[in-house]
Amino acid sequence: MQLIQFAHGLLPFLAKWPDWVVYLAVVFLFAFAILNTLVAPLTGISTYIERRLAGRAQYRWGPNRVGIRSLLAAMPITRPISKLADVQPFKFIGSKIPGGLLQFAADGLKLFTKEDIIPAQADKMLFRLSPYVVMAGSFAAFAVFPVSFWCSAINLNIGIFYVLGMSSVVVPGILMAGWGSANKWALFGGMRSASQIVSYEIPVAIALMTVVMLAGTMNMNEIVATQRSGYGIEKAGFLGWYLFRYGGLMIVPFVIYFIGGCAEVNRTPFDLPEGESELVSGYHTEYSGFRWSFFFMAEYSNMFAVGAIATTMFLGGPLPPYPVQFTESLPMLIRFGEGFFWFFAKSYFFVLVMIHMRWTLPRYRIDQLMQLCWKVLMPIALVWFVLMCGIKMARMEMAAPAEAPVVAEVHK
Amino acid sequence: MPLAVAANNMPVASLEWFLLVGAFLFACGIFTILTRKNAVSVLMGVELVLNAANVNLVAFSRFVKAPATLGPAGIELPKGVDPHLVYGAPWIGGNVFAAFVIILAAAEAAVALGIILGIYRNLGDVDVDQVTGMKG
Amino acid sequence: MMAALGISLRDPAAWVFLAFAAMTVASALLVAVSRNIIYSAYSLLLTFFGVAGLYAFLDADFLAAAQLLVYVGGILVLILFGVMLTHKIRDINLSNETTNPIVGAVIAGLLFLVLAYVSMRTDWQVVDRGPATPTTQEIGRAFVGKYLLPFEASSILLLGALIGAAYLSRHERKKEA
Amino acid sequence: MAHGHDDHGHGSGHDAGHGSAAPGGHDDHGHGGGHDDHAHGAAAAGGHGGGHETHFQPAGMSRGLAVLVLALGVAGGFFSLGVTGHFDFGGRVIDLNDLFDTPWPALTVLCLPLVAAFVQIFVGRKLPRRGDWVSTGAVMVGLAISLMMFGRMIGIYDWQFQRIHEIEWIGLFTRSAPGQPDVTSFRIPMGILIDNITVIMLVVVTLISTLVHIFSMGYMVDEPRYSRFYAFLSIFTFSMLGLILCHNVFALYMFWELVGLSSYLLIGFWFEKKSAADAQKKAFLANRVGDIGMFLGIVTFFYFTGQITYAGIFKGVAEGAFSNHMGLLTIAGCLLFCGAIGKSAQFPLHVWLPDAMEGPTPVSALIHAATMVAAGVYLVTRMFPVFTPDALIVVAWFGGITAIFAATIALCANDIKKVLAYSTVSQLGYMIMGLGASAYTNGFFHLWTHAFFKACLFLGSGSVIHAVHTQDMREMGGLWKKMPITFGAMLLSTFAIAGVPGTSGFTSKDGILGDLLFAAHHHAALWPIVVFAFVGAGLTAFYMFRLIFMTFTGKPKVQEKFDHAHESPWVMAAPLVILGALAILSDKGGWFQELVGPPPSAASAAIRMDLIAHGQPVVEEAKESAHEGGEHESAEAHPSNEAASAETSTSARRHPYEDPLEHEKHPAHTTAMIISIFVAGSGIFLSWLTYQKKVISAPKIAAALPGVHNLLLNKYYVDEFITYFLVQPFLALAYGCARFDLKVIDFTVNAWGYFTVLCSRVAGLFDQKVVDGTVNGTADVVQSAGTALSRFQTGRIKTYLAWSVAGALLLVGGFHLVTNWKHVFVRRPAAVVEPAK
Repeated sequence: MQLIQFAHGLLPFLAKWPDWVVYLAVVFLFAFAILNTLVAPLTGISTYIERRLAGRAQYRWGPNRVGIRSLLAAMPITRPISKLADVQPFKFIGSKIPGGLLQFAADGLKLFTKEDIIPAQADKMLFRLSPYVVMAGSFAAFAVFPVSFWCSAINLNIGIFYVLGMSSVVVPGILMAGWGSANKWALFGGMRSASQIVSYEIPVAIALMTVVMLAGTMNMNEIVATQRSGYGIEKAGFLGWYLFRYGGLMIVPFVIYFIGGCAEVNRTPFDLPEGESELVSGYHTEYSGFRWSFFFMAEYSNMFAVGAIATTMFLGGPLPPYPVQFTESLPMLIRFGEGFFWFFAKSYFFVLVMIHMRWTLPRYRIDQLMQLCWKVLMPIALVWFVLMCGIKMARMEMAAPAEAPVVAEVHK
Repeated sequence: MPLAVAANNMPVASLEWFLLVGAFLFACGIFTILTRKNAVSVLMGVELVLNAANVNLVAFSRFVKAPATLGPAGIELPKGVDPHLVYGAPWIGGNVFAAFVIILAAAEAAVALGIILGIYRNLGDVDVDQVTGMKG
Repeated sequence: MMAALGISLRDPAAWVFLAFAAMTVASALLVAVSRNIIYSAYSLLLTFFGVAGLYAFLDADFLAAAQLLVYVGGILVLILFGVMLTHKIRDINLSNETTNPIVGAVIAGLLFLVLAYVSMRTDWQVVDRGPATPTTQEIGRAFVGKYLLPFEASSILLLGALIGAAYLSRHERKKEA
Repeated sequence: MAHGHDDHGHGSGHDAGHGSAAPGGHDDHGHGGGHDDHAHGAAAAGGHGGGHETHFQPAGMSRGLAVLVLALGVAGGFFSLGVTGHFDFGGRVIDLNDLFDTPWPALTVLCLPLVAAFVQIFVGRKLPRRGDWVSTGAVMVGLAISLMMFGRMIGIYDWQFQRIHEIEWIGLFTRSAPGQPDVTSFRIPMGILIDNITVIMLVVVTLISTLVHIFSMGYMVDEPRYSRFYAFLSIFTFSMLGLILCHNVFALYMFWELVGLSSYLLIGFWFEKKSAADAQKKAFLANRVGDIGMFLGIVTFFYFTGQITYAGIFKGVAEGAFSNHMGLLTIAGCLLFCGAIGKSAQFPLHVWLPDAMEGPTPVSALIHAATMVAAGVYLVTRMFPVFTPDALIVVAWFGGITAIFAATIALCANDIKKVLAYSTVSQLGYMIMGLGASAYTNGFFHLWTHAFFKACLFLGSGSVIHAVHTQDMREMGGLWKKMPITFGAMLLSTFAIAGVPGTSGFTSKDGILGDLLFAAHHHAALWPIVVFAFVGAGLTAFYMFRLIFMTFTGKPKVQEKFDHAHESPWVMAAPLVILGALAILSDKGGWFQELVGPPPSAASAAIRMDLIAHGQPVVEEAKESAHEGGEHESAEAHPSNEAASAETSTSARRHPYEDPLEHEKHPAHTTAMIISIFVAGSGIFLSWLTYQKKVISAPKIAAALPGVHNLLLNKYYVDEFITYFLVQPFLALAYGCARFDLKVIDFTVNAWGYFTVLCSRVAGLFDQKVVDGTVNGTADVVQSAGTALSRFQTGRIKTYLAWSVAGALLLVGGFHLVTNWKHVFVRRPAAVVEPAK
């Protein structure tokens, strides 16, 4: 189930191309065509969840009107169907369908129709270019997520490295927005955001490299495959996930990654770049309408990406928590759906956690933020990296008898 | 003008194309360094030069025959172990050196930014033409 | 004709390559001549992307990703910081003055000509190395094998550069009277 | 070894000194002059026990005797362990041949006293009991090991027994050639040699040292520098042990000087006394005089043989290193003997030994009776093979003169320690005389027996001095009632030294006299020596019994001193008992003559006196044995030689020495025995008449022969002779040299200095005008050039870059143009352009 193979079949001349060209083609050609259809609902669902939970946290209703029924009622043809919800057998079901589920679609509609404002002093080109760069950077990472068993848009052998590289493209975009807006709040927000992202990339990368080091590969599908077994069990269920491997030692890199990930996507309690008490709204202060929605989509897709990376690297990705042989005999399509379900369930679990964090924790101060990164997370991550290196080497030593030279292990 | 002919498994373009792009990047970088007054622009020129060098390194790594020497001198591998699998393929040298250049560029950019900020603090400007403290 | 050029224009990939090369060349030129320093910087972003594409065409996948990660995510951000920290917010349209453009152009042009001449005139011993293989593993082996010492030395250099940069850019404590 | 208050009952009516840690003032002899009696309390308590009426206490002494018996049992146990040869330690059998097959036991014996000395010097005063147990324990461990070695020696019973453990200490000028073993031109080995002589000396040194250490616990208890005293004792013990353990003359010389140093320290232990300080200087200088000769001898041997080990020197001499210079060999032997003259207090250099009695009495016992002075005898014994007949005659004459000379002086001495000192000199003369007359075994045997009875006599005199606080025999008398143990032990030792049959001294001295008589039959030059020896034997008996009678019998001459006298505490009495017993017993068993044969060297056989000239088989045998010895050495140099070690580890091996001349010597020995018994008996009898019965009046004889008496009282004016004929001329020479230095040399130096100043003025002018001008000119040129060139350094980085790029362009383009100018400037024909393939 690789899109690349699909593309090869579709366009035979692709076989002559270097793989990378095809990858890039996939990324840049199908980004808006395919990923928008996939990622936009994802981000939409994330916004819905956020708003509902925010409502509950603040003891008020969240969006509760624009649901399927409203959609049906809005159109004359389907209005009779909407009336069915008042009829007895359907009334019960209709009441269970949450209202407000389509609020994000309505919001999108609204944002598309709003006026596109560009400040007179702004650098027009940068101001316009910025949302695309930011969104491209955050969406490009989706190309390598293993959404199900051996199923990712491209099966890239440097998968997680590619994700890190792509996420760093966001930073110039944000700076672009900050500078181009010709607004000091925007500039401050952009620079804060950039410095924050650049700083937190380091502990995050080290934590992820710990997993890469243990798995011996950067290919996300292969990383998932290494989590099928663990503790000497062939198919170990949740015990094979890196979070639970090595007697729970990997919880520390996981926590570091998750904290750093939250900071990288500027979520509370690390949302200083857009702290409204200080900077109005950060780097997208001057943005409105359609361009603003791009930033918003980028933020929510980044949230999901953080959850997806955590899922892939630490929680076995699409692997179910029970041993896979329970469902091995099922048809292929169902198994595919099973993996799909678990991947998104885990990823959305992290999204939920991040939303809860936002409405629970107060905001950091900027110096506290930097201190947390440089003085707490990074040393711990480094030490843990070395610790896990030592553990892996010790295990390799135990696994490999002494007569075999260690150098021979390298090419295994 | 003898050009290397692309074989079956060659990249889509021959070595000369990459070298030409690298030469152009190099020339642009030199031009930037020579003409710009702003220190940050000079820094950009330096990055262009480094990228030009990297392009050449990687291109040579891909195209040009690698020397046969393998591994650090004086270290003998056990019999039956392919040295390529231990020390890396011989043709990887260009890539490795490009990686080193990237590492050095990162270090250089950090230090350069520190110097630029220092100049800005002291002179209130970043005009490199005014920084003539080493004039004889 | 196509073969003599070293590129087959019937191959669609060649056009992609040419697009990348053109992007690289054009954005590098823009870096050199742009009147606005911010545009120069963002042209540099495009140049980095283009070079990453060239790496991809040279089967250097790891380097392409590293190019993105380090140059775009690190060095370019540093350059942008450098621009933004050394200019006032009010001069939004930053001028990027040049001095002696004629001399510079002559020298750079001569340089390009000489380099191009050497590139074209040299009889490169090109070898056919077969289908492309992933480079990451090989680079890793080379780093911890043949090039272990330079690798460690560059680590130390990086650390020293970090500390030095932090020391250089900190605010000097004012002497108390 | 604790000794408590109950050794002596708590004194009645004792004064405030009781319990006080501060010792009283000291008189010249280091004894508590301000106190009526001596301190005997436990050192830890620091109190002054005893009282005016304190006498020998049976209860305390019985406990002491019990400890004594126990110690003897332990010592005997060690000895019999050695004899047995193995040691079952809980099922693990320890082979005691390792005592000799590895160097570690001997090195332990050697180094423990050194460690103890360092401990004593640095932390001694802070230790309980001021650390005397450290030194004593160290030397006691050494004694235990030595006793085991001794037992093992008896068990092996091989007169050619020898072990050498050596390392290469210095190796210089090593040349390497490919494929060839390295050649080292200059090697100095360092190692230890263990043979029967060494083991016997080890026992002597450690035993006497142990007993002196124990004795000093009582004798020196009041001494404020108590721990320093023990440190010095330990240093001395170390030096002496090193001297007897080393296997080369180089180390021998080093330890020889160390012995000299430690004797210097010990003689001048009470350096506040001018006499003691003078005595220590005198001892040191007299020894140096001898050591210079010894050093020259060593250098001579090294020059001719290229070896420093004993075995190497012997081998070299036997192989004819001196074959063209036999006279030189004699001179070298005499030079070597100079060391013995100094150290063993032979005639011209004996002057230091009587003066050295200024040191504490235990020191006298240790150094001047048993060990240090024996070093000279040991040297002659060890180097015996290299002495030519002529050299041996010289040795014998020196010994003989010393023996009779010192004995006559001892007749008139009234100081108890001086008597013993001259007696020592005399007995050393006997030993040297014996060695010189080729009574090799018996000369060395006399060292062994003399060590015990003379140590006993010295310690006994110490005990007496301790009791009566005087050294003048004229103030003593009748002390045997007060000091029965001291008296008994000293009487036994006096019998021994006088040569009363049944004692050890009789055996050894008779052996010397018999060999001497035998040798004199074959060598007329020895006849005067024989006369000296027999007369000296009579004199010895006379003056020793004079000492006994004046000190212990008769009526007390000074009642006050007699009243204060008392028996010494058992830490002092026990060594006396042991040594007294050994004075009788140390010759028993006949093992000595069977284990200390003539030296196993061809040199000795080839050059021994004509007394064996008619015994050709002996020469052959000795040659063979020398060869064997050489092989032995090489086998020991390589421990991996299993055959050799397997052979030597068999304890059943017995190779006693049988003197091939025994039958020929027998008549001489019989004659000598008869004469010596007669002479000794008459000496004792005359002494008894003179000092006990007072039938003969000594003062009248002295008055009748005033010249002789004065001569003897003034010790033949040797000191004065040395002062006037050696010291004063040397001083005059020194003054002359000083004047020469001041007038001539200083003048020359100053003149040279003025000349140098003049030259440097000229040179300075040259420097300022010419050199500085050149330098400044160079600098000016450089400066102007720099000024010109600095215009290129604008400080603008761009300029530099532009120049460097232009330079690179010039380099690349120019190089290309130069190499390819034809292709560049000359138009190529169109055919050259290749179409693409």
